[in-house]
Amino acid sequence: MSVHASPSLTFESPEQGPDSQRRCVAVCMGTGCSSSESALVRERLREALVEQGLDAEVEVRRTGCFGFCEQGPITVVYPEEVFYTRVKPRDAQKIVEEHIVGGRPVEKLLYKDPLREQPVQKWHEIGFYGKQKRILLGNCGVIDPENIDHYIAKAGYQALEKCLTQLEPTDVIEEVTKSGLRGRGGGGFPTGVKWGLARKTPRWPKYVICNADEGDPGAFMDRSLLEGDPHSVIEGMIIAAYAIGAEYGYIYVRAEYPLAVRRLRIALEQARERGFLGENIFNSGFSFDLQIKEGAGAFVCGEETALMNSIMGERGQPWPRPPYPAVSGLWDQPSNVNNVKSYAYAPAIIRNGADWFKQIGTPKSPGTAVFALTGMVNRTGLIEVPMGITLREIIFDIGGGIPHGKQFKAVQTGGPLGGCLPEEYLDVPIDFDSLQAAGSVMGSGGMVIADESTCMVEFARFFLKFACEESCGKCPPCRIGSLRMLEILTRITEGEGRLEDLDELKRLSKGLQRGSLCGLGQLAPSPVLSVLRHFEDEFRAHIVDKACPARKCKALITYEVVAELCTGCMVCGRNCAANAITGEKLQPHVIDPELCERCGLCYEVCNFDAIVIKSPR
Amino acid sequence: MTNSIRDIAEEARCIFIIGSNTTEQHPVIGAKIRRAKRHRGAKLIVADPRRIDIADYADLHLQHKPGTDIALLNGLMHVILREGWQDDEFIRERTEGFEELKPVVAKYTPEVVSEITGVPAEDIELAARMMAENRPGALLYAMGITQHTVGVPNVMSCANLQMLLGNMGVPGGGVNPLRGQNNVQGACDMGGLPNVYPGYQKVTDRAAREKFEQAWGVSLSDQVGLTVTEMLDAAERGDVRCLYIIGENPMTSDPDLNHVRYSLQNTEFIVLQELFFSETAQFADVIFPAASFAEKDGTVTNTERRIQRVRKAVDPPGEAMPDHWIIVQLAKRMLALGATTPDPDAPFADWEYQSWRDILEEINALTPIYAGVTAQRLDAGEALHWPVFGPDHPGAPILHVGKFTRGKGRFVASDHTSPAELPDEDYPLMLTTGRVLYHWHGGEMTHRAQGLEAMYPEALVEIHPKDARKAGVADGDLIKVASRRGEIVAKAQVTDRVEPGLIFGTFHFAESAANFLTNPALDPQAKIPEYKVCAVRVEKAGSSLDERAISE
Amino acid sequence: MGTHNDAVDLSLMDDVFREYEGQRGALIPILQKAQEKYGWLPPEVLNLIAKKLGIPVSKVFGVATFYAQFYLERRGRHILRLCDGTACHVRGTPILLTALEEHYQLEPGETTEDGELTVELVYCLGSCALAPVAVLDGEVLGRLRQNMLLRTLKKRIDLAKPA
Amino acid sequence: MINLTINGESITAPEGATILEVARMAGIEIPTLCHHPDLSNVGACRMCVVSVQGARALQTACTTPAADGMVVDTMSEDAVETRKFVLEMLLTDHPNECMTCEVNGDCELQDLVYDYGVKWPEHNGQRHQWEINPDPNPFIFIDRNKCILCSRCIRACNEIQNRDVWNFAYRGFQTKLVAGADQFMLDAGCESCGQCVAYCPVGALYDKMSIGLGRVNQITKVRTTCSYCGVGCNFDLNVRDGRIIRVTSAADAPVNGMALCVKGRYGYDYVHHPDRLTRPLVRAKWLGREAVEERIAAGEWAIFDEAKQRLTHRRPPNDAQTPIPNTQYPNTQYPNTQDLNTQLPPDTFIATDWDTALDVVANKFAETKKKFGGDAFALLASAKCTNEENFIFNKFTRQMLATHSIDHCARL
Repeated sequence: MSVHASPSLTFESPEQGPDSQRRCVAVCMGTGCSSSESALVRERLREALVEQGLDAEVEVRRTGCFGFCEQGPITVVYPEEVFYTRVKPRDAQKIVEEHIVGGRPVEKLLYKDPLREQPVQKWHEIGFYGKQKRILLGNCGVIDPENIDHYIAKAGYQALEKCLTQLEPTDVIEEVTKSGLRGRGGGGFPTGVKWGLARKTPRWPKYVICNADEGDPGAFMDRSLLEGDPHSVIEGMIIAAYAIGAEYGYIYVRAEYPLAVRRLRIALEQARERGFLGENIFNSGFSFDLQIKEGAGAFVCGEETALMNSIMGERGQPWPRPPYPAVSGLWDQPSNVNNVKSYAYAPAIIRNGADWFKQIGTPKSPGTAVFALTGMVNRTGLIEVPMGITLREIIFDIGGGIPHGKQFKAVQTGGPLGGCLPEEYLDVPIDFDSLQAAGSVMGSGGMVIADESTCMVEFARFFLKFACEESCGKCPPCRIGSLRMLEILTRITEGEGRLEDLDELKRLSKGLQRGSLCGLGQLAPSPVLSVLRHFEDEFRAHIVDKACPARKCKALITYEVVAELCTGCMVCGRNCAANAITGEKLQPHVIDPELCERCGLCYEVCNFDAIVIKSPR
Repeated sequence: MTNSIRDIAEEARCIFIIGSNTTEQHPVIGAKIRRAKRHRGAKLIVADPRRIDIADYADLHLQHKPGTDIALLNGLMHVILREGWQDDEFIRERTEGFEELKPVVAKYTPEVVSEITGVPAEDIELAARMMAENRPGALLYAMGITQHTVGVPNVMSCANLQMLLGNMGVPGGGVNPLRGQNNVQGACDMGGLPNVYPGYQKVTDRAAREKFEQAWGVSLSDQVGLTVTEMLDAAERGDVRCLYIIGENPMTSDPDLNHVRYSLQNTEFIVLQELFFSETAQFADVIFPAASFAEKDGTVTNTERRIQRVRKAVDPPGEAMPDHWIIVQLAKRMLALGATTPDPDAPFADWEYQSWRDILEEINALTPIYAGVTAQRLDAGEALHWPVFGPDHPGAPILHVGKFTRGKGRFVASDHTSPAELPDEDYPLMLTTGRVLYHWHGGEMTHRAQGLEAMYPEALVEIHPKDARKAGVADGDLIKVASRRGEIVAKAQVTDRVEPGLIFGTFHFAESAANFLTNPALDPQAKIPEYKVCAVRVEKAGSSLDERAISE
Repeated sequence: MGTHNDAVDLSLMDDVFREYEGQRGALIPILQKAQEKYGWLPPEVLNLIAKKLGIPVSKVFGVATFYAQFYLERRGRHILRLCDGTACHVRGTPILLTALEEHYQLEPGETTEDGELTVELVYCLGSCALAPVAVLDGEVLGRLRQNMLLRTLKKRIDLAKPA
Repeated sequence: MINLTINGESITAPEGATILEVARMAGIEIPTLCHHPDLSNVGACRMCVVSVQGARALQTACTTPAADGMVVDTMSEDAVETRKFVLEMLLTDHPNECMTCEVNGDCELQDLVYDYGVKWPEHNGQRHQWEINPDPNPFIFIDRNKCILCSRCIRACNEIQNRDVWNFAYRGFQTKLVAGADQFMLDAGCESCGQCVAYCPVGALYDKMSIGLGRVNQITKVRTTCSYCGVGCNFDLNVRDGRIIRVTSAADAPVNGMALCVKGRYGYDYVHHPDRLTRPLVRAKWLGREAVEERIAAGEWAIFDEAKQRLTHRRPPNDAQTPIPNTQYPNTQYPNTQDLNTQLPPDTFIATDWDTALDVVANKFAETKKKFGGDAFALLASAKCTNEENFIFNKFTRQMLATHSIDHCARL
C-alpha cells in the first residue's frame, strides 16, 4: 500500500474539477438508471461528442444517483443544470446536436410535471426536489464517485484533516454529541454518546464497523449513497475511528449491491493512495485502514451483534446484550457499529460545526432524513428532507401524489419492522419520536405508499412472511411465534379467518415483543399491529364478509367478463393457461371461476377493459 | 501419576504426550486434554510413531520410530541445556546426578537424534522451545514408553526431562503414567507383585517381613517371587505346578502366545476365576464363576492414586460369587486341612471377614500409604489420593511437592539402545501393538458388549499404502502377518496413520491376536515384554485362510 | 446435499485459499468465492474448506445453510431473480409469481426438470423505482407485467414445453 | 463483592457472577433450558428472563452479569408471561407423547410446562415431522421432533468432548440439528461418547440400548466406578428388576463429571451376557468317574459344553442399523447325558457345586504345598478386582501358600 507522508487536498489536474466552468454532461450510473441502459446513453454521448469534435471540451461524467429514479435514466447538462429524464441511447445524438452545439435544450426530454403545464428545465425547479435538503446526497449526481478528486473538490477529507491536525478525539466526540446526531439505522441512539462509550473501554484493538446491510425491502438509501458518494462514508468512518481509538474497520455491505461494492473498492484504493487510509495519516501518528465484508443474504445481519458474528464467519445469529459491542464486540474487542448515513454525516458536522447541523430539522431530531420513496406514488425515488417535514409534504409535494387518481391508503415506514399510517396521520412531522408516537418508526429510510388497490391484510402478511423467513431461529418466540402469526394471517387472507384471530394476533405479538432475543423478533409484529390498529375494518371484511376490499386476495376474488364490453377477440382465452375462459369468436367470453387460477393475465391483456375483478360487498 | 487429572487439565500450560494413545485408551482424559488445548490454549505436543487421533489436535506431532524414545528425550534435553532453558534452582535444590546427565545428553544433537528417530531436527528444536516457554508442563506416558526392553530407562528419561524443566511437584506438571486397567494401580498397591508387600514394602526388607509375619502369624520368605513371564518359564520347566489365576487371560495378553500355550499345557493344575470361558480357561482344571464389578462391593484405585468405591448393583448370575468370597472359602478350607498353621494370637491370622470393610481395616493397619483410607471417609465422599498416612492425613493429589519421596530427585542418564528385534530381509516390517477405542484388552468384556462389537467387529492391521502396494494388498484384504514366533490373519486397513515400514495390530481378537507375533524379550529390571517392537513380514492371505479367519 | 454426476475440480480452490491465507473470519468470503467458481457448493468443496481452514465440517455446513446466498444444490442454466421487495410487491410481484407458477409449475427456489430455469424470490434488488423488477441472468427487467415476463422467458429459454 | 437485590432480598455476591449464578447461590430458582453449568451461555431459550430495574427489556439471567446495586425481579409479570409463552411456543412444535416418552419424569421441558401451568396448545399449523431414529449409530437415538434447539448437545460436543460433530443447519423454523454436513454421526467424526445424550434436556437424544427398558421412576441408580480403564470415571448404573438397563452420567462424579467414553457408557451389557459362567467347573479327572456319573444321574452335576462356549466368543457382529436387543439373563444349557455308559473323556468340564470345587482345589493346594513347598505355586492377581480382593489374594499367596510368586498384568 502506497502511503503518502501528507495527502494533498488540491487537484492533481485542476481542470477536472466539477466546479470548473467547463461544460459537462452528467449521466446517472446508479443501479436504478443503469438498469435502464444509462451506460449505453453515456457511450452514445461520447460518440456523438467525438463526431462533433467536442470530446475535448465537453466532459461526459459518470455520477451517482440523482434520486429521481422514476424518471431514469437521468442526464444533466452542466453548468446550466438542464435536467433530462427517461433518456434513451438514441437521444444522445439529439442532446449533443441540439443542446451542446445548438444551445437549445431538448424539449421532449425535459421533465413534464403532471401538476404544471410548462416542462421544467432546471434540476432544482422540479417539484420533486423543491422541498428537499440534500446534505448527504449533496454530491450524488454532481461528482464522479470513482474519482477522489471530485470528492476532494467538494471539501472532501477536510473534516478529517481538521480532526487529525486540530482536534483531540474527545473534541470530535463532543462535537458530534453536541450536534445531536442520532443513529440513522433506525434506533435513533445518539451517535456521539455511542462513540464515547466505545472510547471509554480501555482495551485494544478496537473496531469501527459500518452497517451497510440495507436489508429492508423497498429501501435503497444506503446503496445510493455508497454508489454516489462513497468517500463521505469512508471519511466518516476514519473520523469515528480516530475519536474512538480504533485502528481497523469493516464495511459490511449487502451482497445484492455489486455496484456499491465496486465503487467502494475503487474509493478505498484511491483513499489509500492519497494516504487518507493507512499509517500515520496527515502525519498525526494516527493509523487506520478498513476492508469490505460482503453479506451473504441474511436480513438479521442488520442487527449489530449478528452482523459481527457474520464478519467473524459464524452463523449470523445475534447474542444477548450485555455484553454491548462498545465493551465486547468483534472478536471480543470494543467495537462501534453505525449505519452508513450516520458515518456520512460526520464530515459535514465537523466541517460546518454542530450548530449548523442543529439548526436543520427539529430540536430532538436534528438534521435531515433520507427516504426511498416508493410504491403507489407519482414520483418515486430517493429523497433527503429536513426532519420535521410532514408525511403529506413528502407524499404529495415531493412525491406528487397517487397515480391514476387513485385514493391514498397508507404510508409504510421502517420496513418489515416498521408500521403503516393512514390518511389521518399525514400531518405528523417526520422525526424519531413523532413517528413512534403515531405507531410507526423512522426506520432506516424505506417509505412505501399504498393506495386503495393495496390489501392491508395481505400487506401485513407480506411483512410477517418476510420476518418469518429471515428469523435466525435462535430463540423460540421469534422462531416459532412468527410462524404461528403468519399461519393466522394466511388463514385470514384465504377467507378462513375467525374473529378471535384478531385477539390471538395481538397476544402472539406481545409474546414476540416481550420474549424475543433481538430487534427482529421484538419488532416483527409491528406492521401487523399497526394495520390492526388502523385498518381493523379490512381484517373484519376478510373474516366476516369473506371479502377483500382491495380485490387482491386470490381466495376472495373472481375474474368476470363484462359481456357488454367483450368483443370476443379471444386474446384472453389464448393467454389463459388454465383454459378457464371459453367463448366463440366475436361472442362474449365466460370465465369459469372453478378453473380460474386468478393469475390476472386475462385482465392484463384485455384491450377493452372487459374483464373485472370482483369480491363480495 | 505424580499429578492429578484435574490439575493437568486445568493448570498445565504445556502437555507432552509420549507413548500414549490417550483419546482412545483414556478417552475422558483425552477429551480433557483436547479441551485444555482448544479452550484454554495449552500447548500440546504428541510423540508417537503413529498419527494417532490426538496428534491431529497437537501443535506438534513428533512421529518417531518405535524404540527411539530415549534418543528423542535426550535430544529435547540437549536443546534445553544448549539454550540454558533448564531450571537451575530446581536442579540445585531438588536433584542430584545432574553432572552425570550432561555428558550423555551432550551427544544427542538434534541432527544425531533426527538420524535415529526420523523426526526432523527443527521439530525437536521447536518442541524443546515450546516446553521451555510454557511451564508448568505435564508429561503423560503409557505403555508406549514402558513396553520396551528399555522400559525403565525410558521412564527415567521422562523424569530427567521434567526435572530439568523444574516441572516436578507443581500443579500442572509431573511425570504421569496413565494406568491401563481400572484397578491396575490398586493391584500393585495391594501387593499383587512378587517383590513387595502391600504399599510397596519390600519382601527383602526385614522390618517389613517381620511386620507381616506378626500380623499374619506365619514366617515369610525374604526371596523375591516370580513375575508373570518368569512364571510361565518356570511352568514350562515344570517347576511351577499350580497356577492360580484371577480374572486374567494370559492366552491373549502375554507375548509369544505359542509359548504361553505350551507353558499352560505343561502346568499340572490351573485354577481360574473368570466371568467368561476365556482362552486361558481352555487350559484350566478348575474354573470358579466370578462376579463382575457391578455385582460386588469394594474399592479401586485409579491412575491418579484416587481410591473410589465400587458398589453392588445386581446379583451375580447363577451361582457366580465375588472373588473375595471364593478366596476366603479356599483359605478357610486350607486352614481346616492344616495346610498352614498361623499363630492364632496374630491379629490378622484368621480369615473371618464379614465384608469388604473388614478387609479394608486390615489394609489400613498394614499398608501405611492406605492407613487413612477408611470406609467412613470414602462414604463421606472424601477424595483420597494415596499416600494417606493416617485418619487425619489429607492424602496427596500431587507427589514430590517440596521434596521427592526419596529425598532428592536423581537424574539417571541413559543412552539409546535399539529394540531387541529389528526388521531384516526375512522380516522386513516393524510391528507395534496397541488397543483401539471400542475394545478392551483381550476383549472378554467388549466382545460381549453388543454395541462395541458392532462398531469394531474384526481384527484390523494398519499398514501404509506403500507397504500395502509392495505386498499387493488392498484395503480390506485379508493379510497374513508372520513373525519368528507365529502368524495371524487379519483384515488390512491401508492408512497413512502409520509410517512406511511400520504396521500396527491389536490383541483384542483371540484368533488374530498380535501377541502370537510379539517378542517376549524383557526389560531386565521391570521384566516388561517388548510389545511395542518386533519384526514381521506381510503377505496377502489365501482363501483358505479367509475361511478360517471368518469362521473362527 | 447437492446431487451431481461429474467430478468436481478441487484445484479451482487453490488460489482462493491462497488469497485468504491467515485471514480471520474468512469462511464466508471463501464460500462466496467457491460458489463463484462452481455455481454452487458441492459437498467435496465444503469438506475441503473445512480441512483447509481446520474447522469442523459441521460449522462450514451450518454457515453455508444459514445464508440465503449459498446453494447446496445445482441450479438451472438460466436464473430468474424476481424481486418481492415492498415496492415491487405493491406493484404486482405476487401476480407475476402466480403467472409463473401457472405456466411453469415453478415455486420460488425451484428449478425446472430440464434444469433450464431456476426461479428465486429476492427481497429488493434496489431498483424499486422500476418496480416490479426481475433479473434474468443478470439483466434487469423493469416495470414488468405478466405477459411481458412470460414472453421474455419464452424468447430467452427453450424450455421443455410447459404443461 | 457486590450487593444487589433479587425479589426484594438483598444479596452479596462475588464480582463477575451472572444473575442466574447469584440467584441460585441464594437459593432463588430461575428456570432454564439452554443453560447448563458445564457449558457456555447462549441466552437462546429465553426461559431465564428476569426484569432488571432500569433495563429497556427483559434480561436473560444466564448471560447478564450481576452488578452492584442491581434490582432484579425474577417473577415479574413480564418474565412469567414470557416463560409461559416460550413454553407454549415450544409445545406447538413438540409431540404430545410424554405418555410413551423415554424421559417422562426426567424431562426439563415437561417439568417447566407443569410448573408454569401451560396448557397443551391445539392448532393445525405446521409441525416438524422429522424421521425418527434416522441414524445407524448403535448407541445414540435421535428424535428431532422433540428437539427444542437449545444447543446443549452442540456445546457439549464442542466444549466437553471437542469433537464438533453437532451443529445447527438452516435457519428460522427450518433450523435443524445436524451431524457434520447432515451426515450420519459416525461419518461426522462421532466417537459415541454419548455426551450429547447426557446433556439433552428432553427426549430428543437418548441411549438406544435402553429404549423401552425403564424410565426414571422405575429404576434405582447405583453410583459406582467404571470397570475399563484407569481413569476412574464414576457413573450411575440404572437398575431395574435386577438388570442394568442404562448407564447415566453423574454431575458430581469427582474425576469425570458428566463425561464418559463409549466403553464406560455403553459397554456394560457384558454383565448380563449369556456366556457368563454360572457354576463351578471341574475337569472330570479331578472328580473321579463314579462321583461324576452318580451326581450327573442325580441331576446335581452336568456336562459343560466347552466347544459351544468358545464359539459364542466370536459371535458375528450385530447389524448396527437395528437397535441392540437386550441380552437375556444367563440361560446356559447343560445337556444331561442320558446314557452314562458313554465314555466320558477325563478332560470334560463338569458343572459341579461350590463345596466340591473348593475342596478339589484346597486339597490339591495343600498336597502340593506339602510335597513341593511354596515354590510350586504361582498366582496371578487381577487389575480388574477390588483392592480388598487383591489384598486377600496377596495374603493368600504369602500366608497360605508361603510364596511371593504373585504378579498381574500391570506390565501387559
